[in-house]
Amino acid sequence: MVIATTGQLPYILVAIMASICIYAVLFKSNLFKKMLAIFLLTDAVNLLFIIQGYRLGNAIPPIIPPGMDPSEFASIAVDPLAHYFVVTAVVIGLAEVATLTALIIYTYRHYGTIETKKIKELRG
Amino acid sequence: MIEMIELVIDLLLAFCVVLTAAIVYTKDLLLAIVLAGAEGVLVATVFYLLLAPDIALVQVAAGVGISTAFFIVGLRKIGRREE
Amino acid sequence: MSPLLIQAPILAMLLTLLGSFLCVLFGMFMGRRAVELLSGVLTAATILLSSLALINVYLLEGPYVYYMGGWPPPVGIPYVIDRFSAPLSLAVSVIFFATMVYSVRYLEKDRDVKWYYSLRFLMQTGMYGLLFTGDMFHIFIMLELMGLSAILLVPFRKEVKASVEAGIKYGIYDILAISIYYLSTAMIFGMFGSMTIAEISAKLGGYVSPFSGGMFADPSALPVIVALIVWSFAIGAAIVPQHFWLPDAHSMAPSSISAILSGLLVQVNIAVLARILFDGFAAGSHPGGAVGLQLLVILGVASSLVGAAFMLVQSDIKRLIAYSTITNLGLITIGLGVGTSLGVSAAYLHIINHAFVKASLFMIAGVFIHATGSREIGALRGISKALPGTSLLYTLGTLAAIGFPPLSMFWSKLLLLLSVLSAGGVYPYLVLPMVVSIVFESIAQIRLLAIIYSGEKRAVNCHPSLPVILSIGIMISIIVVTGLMPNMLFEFGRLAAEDLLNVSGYADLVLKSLNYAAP
Amino acid sequence: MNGWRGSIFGVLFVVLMSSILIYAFLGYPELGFVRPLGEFYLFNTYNFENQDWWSASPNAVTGLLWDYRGYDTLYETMVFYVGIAAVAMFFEGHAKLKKTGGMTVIVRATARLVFVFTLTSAFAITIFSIKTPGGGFQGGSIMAIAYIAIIVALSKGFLPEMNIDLETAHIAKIVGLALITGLTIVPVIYSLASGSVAYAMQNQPKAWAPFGYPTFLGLTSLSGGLIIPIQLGEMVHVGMGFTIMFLLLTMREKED
Repeated sequence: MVIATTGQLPYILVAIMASICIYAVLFKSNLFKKMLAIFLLTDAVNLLFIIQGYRLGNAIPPIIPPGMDPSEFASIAVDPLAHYFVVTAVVIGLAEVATLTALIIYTYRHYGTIETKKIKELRG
Repeated sequence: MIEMIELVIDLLLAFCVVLTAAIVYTKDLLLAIVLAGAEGVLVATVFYLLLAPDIALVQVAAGVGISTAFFIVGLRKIGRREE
Repeated sequence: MSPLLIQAPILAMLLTLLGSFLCVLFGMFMGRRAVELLSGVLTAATILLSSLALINVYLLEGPYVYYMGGWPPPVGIPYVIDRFSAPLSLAVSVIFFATMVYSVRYLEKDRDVKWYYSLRFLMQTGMYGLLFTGDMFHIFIMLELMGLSAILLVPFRKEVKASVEAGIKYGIYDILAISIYYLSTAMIFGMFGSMTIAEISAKLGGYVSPFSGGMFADPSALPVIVALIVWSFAIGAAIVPQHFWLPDAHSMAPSSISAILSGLLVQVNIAVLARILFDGFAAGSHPGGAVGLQLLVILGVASSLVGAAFMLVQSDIKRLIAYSTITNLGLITIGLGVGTSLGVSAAYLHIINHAFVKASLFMIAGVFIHATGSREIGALRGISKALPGTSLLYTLGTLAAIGFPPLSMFWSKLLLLLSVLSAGGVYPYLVLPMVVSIVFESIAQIRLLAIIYSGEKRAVNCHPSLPVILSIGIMISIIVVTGLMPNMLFEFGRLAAEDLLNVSGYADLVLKSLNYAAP
Repeated sequence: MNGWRGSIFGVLFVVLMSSILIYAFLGYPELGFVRPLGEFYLFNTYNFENQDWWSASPNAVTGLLWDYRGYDTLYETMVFYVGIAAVAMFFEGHAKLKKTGGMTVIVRATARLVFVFTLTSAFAITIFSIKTPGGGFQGGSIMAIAYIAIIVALSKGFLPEMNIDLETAHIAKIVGLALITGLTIVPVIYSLASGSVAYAMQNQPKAWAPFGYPTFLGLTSLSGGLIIPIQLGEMVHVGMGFTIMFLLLTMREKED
């Protein structure tokens, strides 16, 4: 039986956050709430990426200071790959939000409500 | 041995979890949006503390500023309360 | 190798990319005819380029890897053009061209078509990317590109209440699926330290990469990751517990889009899942990946039965065809889940055959709906006397769909049944639910045919124009011709399964085919 | 589901789901472990001795964005384009912007000043993204904030005075995209024309693929090949995209 160490506490917190968001998307009935939850789910995963790319000690951001030796830089800077994934995902999250907002506004125009319980034109 | 930064990050993340639960629980959508904005700021702080200035910039500009504006513009066209 | 042959698939992708925003520019200044001309020319060019790639892979040089930006795999993004992806990409090009010709007349009454063509192009780009890519994170971006454009195309007729509802339903669940996939990529990054699919399987076999090292976490967590990935693609491909969005979205979209959604989008999801499971998680040999295959078999059986059962009670022609998609997807996932070479090749053939059949059925359903002004099956009574040519095409398509002997889907269904029978363990018992679902599907489809051929001649609003008939005719003739050449089909399936199942060969191709001096 | 039953179900679901995820995370390394691939990028991104593998960008994230994984970012931009298309498709087709008069000279001058200032900082963030945190997306967001601030603080009618209109915004956005896509295609065309090996989105010359955008001599610390022009294209695209979205979303409101 493995027991989590304090160094793994960030993973655990992020896992709880992601689970709450997945619950909200699946079982909340308000479309706007679902959209917010999807947005926060992306945030949670972003945190997961950044946590995995962090380095303890006197670390520096992944921008090489003038005059520093590359091998020294590689041994003290944090992981740029994780940062790259997050930059991309934030932009994509915005595109998702734009799409869903447009659709939700139109749903409200047609049905006068955004509760999935009350929108029952189609049987699914 | 826990370093100071770990403790701070754990605290911030725990606060994020609480905020997420509150966003899911509350019935007032405007409050949910404000809380989501606050959570965005917290996330940006974590990014900054974890030495990711690029992403902190993106998060503040897009994840907090523009997305919150988007949510509010959207909310003005639909009902504010969840049933 | 000539540069044109190397660049062909990438050039096709970049052409569709160019088309996506040039469409909007043309639409703003030159009107819709210019947009249609541009999309027609560009989609035709993609057919040429995809055929070049197919010829190159099959006859000239064999599978190869394209290094985006010139970077070898774990550093950059590899595009793997092999015998699994190249035929599928040609199918994508052909179906997009046919639906393009079809939409010129089909959308004549809609006001603004520039965003329609633009988003269609992006969907095509996303499909090429998903089929070729060898990088987990690139799959996330491409899923998002394909998914968001599809979500927007479903409610293209935004004045229709139900289509917006279908769009938001599809939107929420598809984006949830993609977000779950994103979560799993973060976990893969933590475990393997690299996003290249080939490196994942190589590292599970003990390989230590010069760039990204070995593994960084205990592989006992692998089943969780695999389950998350299967879950996300099961939503995207409408496997049963998450199938509820598909009938709504596919029936409420414009028929030219339904054809693409039902014929290509879900199948591309399945193809990517197969690529990840077999080449990434080494599902054939590693216990962690095998969990994914068992999940696929269980979900596939449920899917085929539920889809077929719901087909019997539909009164809307497009919903009936949409449920038939769920049934066939169940059959495909069973074939993949069995995991033998025969099973995978059968599933692969079924993906391609089903793409053409389902796309043509939806296109003809669109003609019927325009002609009768109603989606109800009852309104189709007597249509065969009014539109004899279209009805004949529909009959051919339906016969192919239920697996009537000389037509293409007969061969793949036969292979699927054979593969289940020849696999060991409990798999032979799966024949029973498969046969039940095939019989149910046939009953529902034949009932529809009987309605079309019964009754007196009825009045119709409009007759289909020449381009519409031509585009449907292309698709139906492909179905008939491929059905008459089963040996060629089997050969395609066998080679595709060979490339997919040869995990070490795939890893070698991706990781070792570029000669470079180590850094 | 409502009331206490819903809450209990929710808590159960969250506990179950998070325990599955936490089980997966138990085998993960503790906080503070950098994986070798990340160190590879750090070591090579601005390493003069190893120019086959460099991106010539001191900021490793920028190097990843438009060189090592540039093809990813290209499609990330297209996903953003779909987001704009969503709003444009649903809310387009309404009256053009009208100029509003009646603002005093001081208000106009101040607005212009603030606007120019914000725009300059957006450009700075974009262009110097090679050396400092920032990039096309960040610059674009700030550029959009400049326009959105005008919409919110003054009125939409003020935008034509800044020579920006929906149509102009669309065209500018497409020009930005065309710049990015064009720079992606150039190596492919070069390869077709010359017969040598070159890959889409290639930036720096390599031993196995000799094509490379010229790096400017003497400005080595600023040179990232095609990174700066691409970042500018992305900035225009993103900034105009956000402006279009907000214009369309707020324009409709008064007609309802």
